[in-house]
Amino acid sequence: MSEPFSKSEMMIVAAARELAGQHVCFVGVGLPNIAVNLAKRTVAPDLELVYEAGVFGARPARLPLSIGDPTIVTGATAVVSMFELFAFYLQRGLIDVGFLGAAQIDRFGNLNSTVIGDYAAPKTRLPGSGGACEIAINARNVFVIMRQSTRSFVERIDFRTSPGNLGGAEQAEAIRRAGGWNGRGPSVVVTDLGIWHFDEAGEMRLDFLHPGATLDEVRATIAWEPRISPSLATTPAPTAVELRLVREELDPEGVYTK
Amino acid sequence: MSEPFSKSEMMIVAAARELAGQHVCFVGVGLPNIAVNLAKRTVAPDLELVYEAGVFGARPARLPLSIGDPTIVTGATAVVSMFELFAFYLQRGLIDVGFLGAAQIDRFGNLNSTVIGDYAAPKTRLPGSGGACEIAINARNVFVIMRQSTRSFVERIDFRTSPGNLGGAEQAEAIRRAGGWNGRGPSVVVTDLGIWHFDEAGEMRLDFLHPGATLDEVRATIAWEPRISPSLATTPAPTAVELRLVREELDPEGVYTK
Amino acid sequence: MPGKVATMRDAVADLVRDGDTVAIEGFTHLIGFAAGHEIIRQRKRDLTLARMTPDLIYDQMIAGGVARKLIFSWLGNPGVGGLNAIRRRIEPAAVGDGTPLEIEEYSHFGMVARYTAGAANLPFMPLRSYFETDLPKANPLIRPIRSPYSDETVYAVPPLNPDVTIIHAQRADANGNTQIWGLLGCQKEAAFAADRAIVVVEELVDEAVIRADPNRTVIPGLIVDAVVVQPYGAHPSYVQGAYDRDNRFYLDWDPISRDEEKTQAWLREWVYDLDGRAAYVDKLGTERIASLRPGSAPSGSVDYGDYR
Amino acid sequence: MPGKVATMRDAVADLVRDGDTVAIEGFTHLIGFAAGHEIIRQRKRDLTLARMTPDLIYDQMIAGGVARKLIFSWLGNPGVGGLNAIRRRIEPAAVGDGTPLEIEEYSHFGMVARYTAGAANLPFMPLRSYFETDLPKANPLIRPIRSPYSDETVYAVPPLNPDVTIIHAQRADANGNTQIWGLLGCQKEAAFAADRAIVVVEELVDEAVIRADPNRTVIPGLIVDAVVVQPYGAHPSYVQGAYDRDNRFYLDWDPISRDEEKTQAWLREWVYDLDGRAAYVDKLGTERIASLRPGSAPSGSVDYGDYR
Repeated sequence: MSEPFSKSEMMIVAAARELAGQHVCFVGVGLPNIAVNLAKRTVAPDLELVYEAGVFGARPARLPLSIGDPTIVTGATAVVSMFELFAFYLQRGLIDVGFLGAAQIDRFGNLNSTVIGDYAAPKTRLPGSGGACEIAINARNVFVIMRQSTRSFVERIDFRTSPGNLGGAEQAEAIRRAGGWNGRGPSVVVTDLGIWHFDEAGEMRLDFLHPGATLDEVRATIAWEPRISPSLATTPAPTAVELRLVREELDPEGVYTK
Repeated sequence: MSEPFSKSEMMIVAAARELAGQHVCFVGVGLPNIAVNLAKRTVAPDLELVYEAGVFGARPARLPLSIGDPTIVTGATAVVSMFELFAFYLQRGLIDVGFLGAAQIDRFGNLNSTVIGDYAAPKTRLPGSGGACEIAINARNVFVIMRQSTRSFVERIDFRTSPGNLGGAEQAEAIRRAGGWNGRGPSVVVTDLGIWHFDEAGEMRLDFLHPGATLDEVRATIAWEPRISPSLATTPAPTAVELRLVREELDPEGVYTK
Repeated sequence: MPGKVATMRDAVADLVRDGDTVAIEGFTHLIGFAAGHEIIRQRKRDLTLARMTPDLIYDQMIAGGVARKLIFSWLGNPGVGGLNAIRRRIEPAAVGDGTPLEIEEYSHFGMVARYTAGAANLPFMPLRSYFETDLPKANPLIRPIRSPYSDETVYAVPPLNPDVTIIHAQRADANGNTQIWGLLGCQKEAAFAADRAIVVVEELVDEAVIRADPNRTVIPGLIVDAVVVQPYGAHPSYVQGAYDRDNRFYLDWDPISRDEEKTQAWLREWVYDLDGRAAYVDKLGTERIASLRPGSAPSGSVDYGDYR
Repeated sequence: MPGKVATMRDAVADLVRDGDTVAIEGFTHLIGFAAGHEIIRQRKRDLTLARMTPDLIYDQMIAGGVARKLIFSWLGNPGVGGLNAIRRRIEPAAVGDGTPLEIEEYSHFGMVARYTAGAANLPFMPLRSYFETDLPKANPLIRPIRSPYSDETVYAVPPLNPDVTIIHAQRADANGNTQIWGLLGCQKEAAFAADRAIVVVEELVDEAVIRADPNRTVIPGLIVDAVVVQPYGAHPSYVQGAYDRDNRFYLDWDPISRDEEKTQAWLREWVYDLDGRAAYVDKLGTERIASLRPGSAPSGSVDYGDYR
């Protein structure tokens, strides 16, 4: 029998477990940051943390408040210019996993973090790409963390900031290969309800349902008819060790996990 | 009445005086290095020394043995990668004067430091460009220091490593402007016999004859019929102060000045 | 004081001109708030503001009415939310009859590449980005370019050469030779790309301090027009080794900036009604400043060797 | 020893393969003589040697018969004269019936730009060089490229991605995180451009030394395959802060290298007949080594701050 846990905690733990076997990870703030640090303490002890601000081998002594927190610098292995980080690390193909979030995602894992509505006259102006478009193109694998809702899991995104599997796996693979992209595209979408991987057609497929979540909830928070794995399983609940690490070490004030 | 001095000393002193009013100078080893350091102690106290190896604001405590001597690093203002030195300093247009030597020069100040003979089957293989071709293109002014001889002051150079005034001033100016070069081309050639500037046609013109040198010597050591200034003057001999600085401070062992 | 040392008031008055393209760079670290506030205070107008992450400082400057255009790659209050004053100048529902802010948008690497091309005096910089995204449609300055060595096509961005770049740093000498440690962002590239550069520092040091560690120098005095000494000039952002990010301020800004009146009231209280950074620091109070002080983590020393 | 620490013999045996493109970089500073000698000793063959300034080490390696091709930008014995063993493989009068060395020639910035393109995974790098020179005729890989923003044409060079890059440095930890001070040349670019990298260091240090000053790190262990600890491994070139250039050697090499027999005799005495760098240093003698030691010039320490 397991302890109670929040949806955020489940997302963090699920994302951390997906990092098993990975070596170099481009970290974002918030949930991805906690997930990566949890993975380093559990399934991926050799994980190297890279921050787009120009840090390789970070050892944050506290939960970073932004992607440029001074705690990611002190005690890091290397601090470099952003030209170098983007050119020699990301574009050179040294990053195994990049984390992305977005305001909108479609069934092929294409992401929008630029605008809701028309670009020239937006309903909502979002932050824009930052490094997202180049992470989507040049990180070997992309992990997406997003909460499900029909506003964000949409049939058609309003702006393609970060390419995923484009119109489908076959096309995406051909374009990625011909264009010399380092990235193989999105490999997982971790949501508050479950874990999605991508099938042969390049579409999201629900492989795990988080404990307590239902397929009805999944269908009600997604704008297309989702593919469900025939061998759908329940995500193993966070272990006591995982929860303790998150609650006591990684986010003791519960900024991201409440 | 002045002290006796060597031809090398006269070349150094003449080159140093030409640096009056200049600010940022790309230094080579040997005579240019001594000339630049002499200028800094006499006519151009604010001169900043840049070495292609990646040093800005060098303060060598001894005569550097090569363009990468450790003495140019210790106590410098900035030490940077060679990408940065060539891209952000030279190509950006921050270098006022670059010094060049060569195995061959023609009347328009075009230089060859690559091969004597045919490129594919050379009689003599020379060092090649190094940074010379980009200095000739992107330093605001180019100072040439060379000893005169009919082997080196030639009608036609065997290989154009560093562009000077090309086929003449008008053509060179048009090409330099259209191509966005920072450099205005060669401004002076200091030899063991005199000081040459460039006339309106872009050709070398002898403006000063060093003390003791004769026009016959000048003509005998140059492969074309040279232009001589109608107001040809004698180069003022090195002063006692200049000679003392060279002999006691800059090249006390007489490596370059004997 | 010898060299290029100037007051913030004089540096901004002399070197920032109406209509200029201004880059205040510093990625989360060393953000030039003191300089930005002085630009607001001097009521500069029609600026084109360039910055990878506009952050609170450009939200405040744009609220202060100094800008007509923004060039950027990520528009947010990091870790908190949106930049509300800027959004009010972009989203038609909020702009209404007001003048919308012109925008020119890249990705992070695109902005870095633009400054790099500017610093290197190149007509363009190639990069492997933008493939199959809508960004080249949104910004026609992002253009495909074919390799001369294969059929391969990548993208290019044009150089960005600000009229003036302003950076904040830990220390400089009076000639503007500037050293930074911690995150370096794209400050070097933005400074070399600019026609004029202002360096604002926590501490003015003797030239000998700089010359003792020349590999630490990020900006040579050669390209610096003014050195302004302004302790805590990067608050509420941070300076590695000197003070921490004042996160409370980033959180507080969100509700303030959602309301135009509150935003203008804040500008009056913290910018217009103060005569400079020293007054701002006084008003902030010694307790709050002291709370941002980190512990010590020395780099250690290396030996360059004395060669004579 | 944990991590990637290896002997020079094993590192070269495992990571340098016949037919490879090998870059030993280090511009006048930190030239990898110990590694070059081990490549001669192991009789590697058909290498393509890349280096801005081939210097004495490539003169020796080419005399040792390891190379079929040379990629470079300046071919000389700095401050002394020519590289005579290499010239004997280039000038037809000297090559005679022997096999000429294939050459591929750039300028300094061209070589730096090639490594930079290789490190950044770009299909080409533009630069404002080569205009109106004979270099693009001599090397057809130097090609014009038109800007997508104007009629302007500049030149491009292709990426250079060595199979293995070898660099010498002051210090690294066992994982290959490497710090250098003094001249940086193009080592970082050459290392990132390579498939494999060997770092040779004067001193192996604890990871904590590296992490105390992360801005000083030039090469991350991520791209390093082997760390070889080899004090005086850059002799007769120099290591900033540790030893001076042994100029006598550079002068002595000129008459030796003018004569093929003397050159081979030198290789026998100083390379083939020794089993490694320790024996070379012994043979050099403590007095000569001691004479190269500089005085002290400490960098001073900066504070990164402890943020928790």
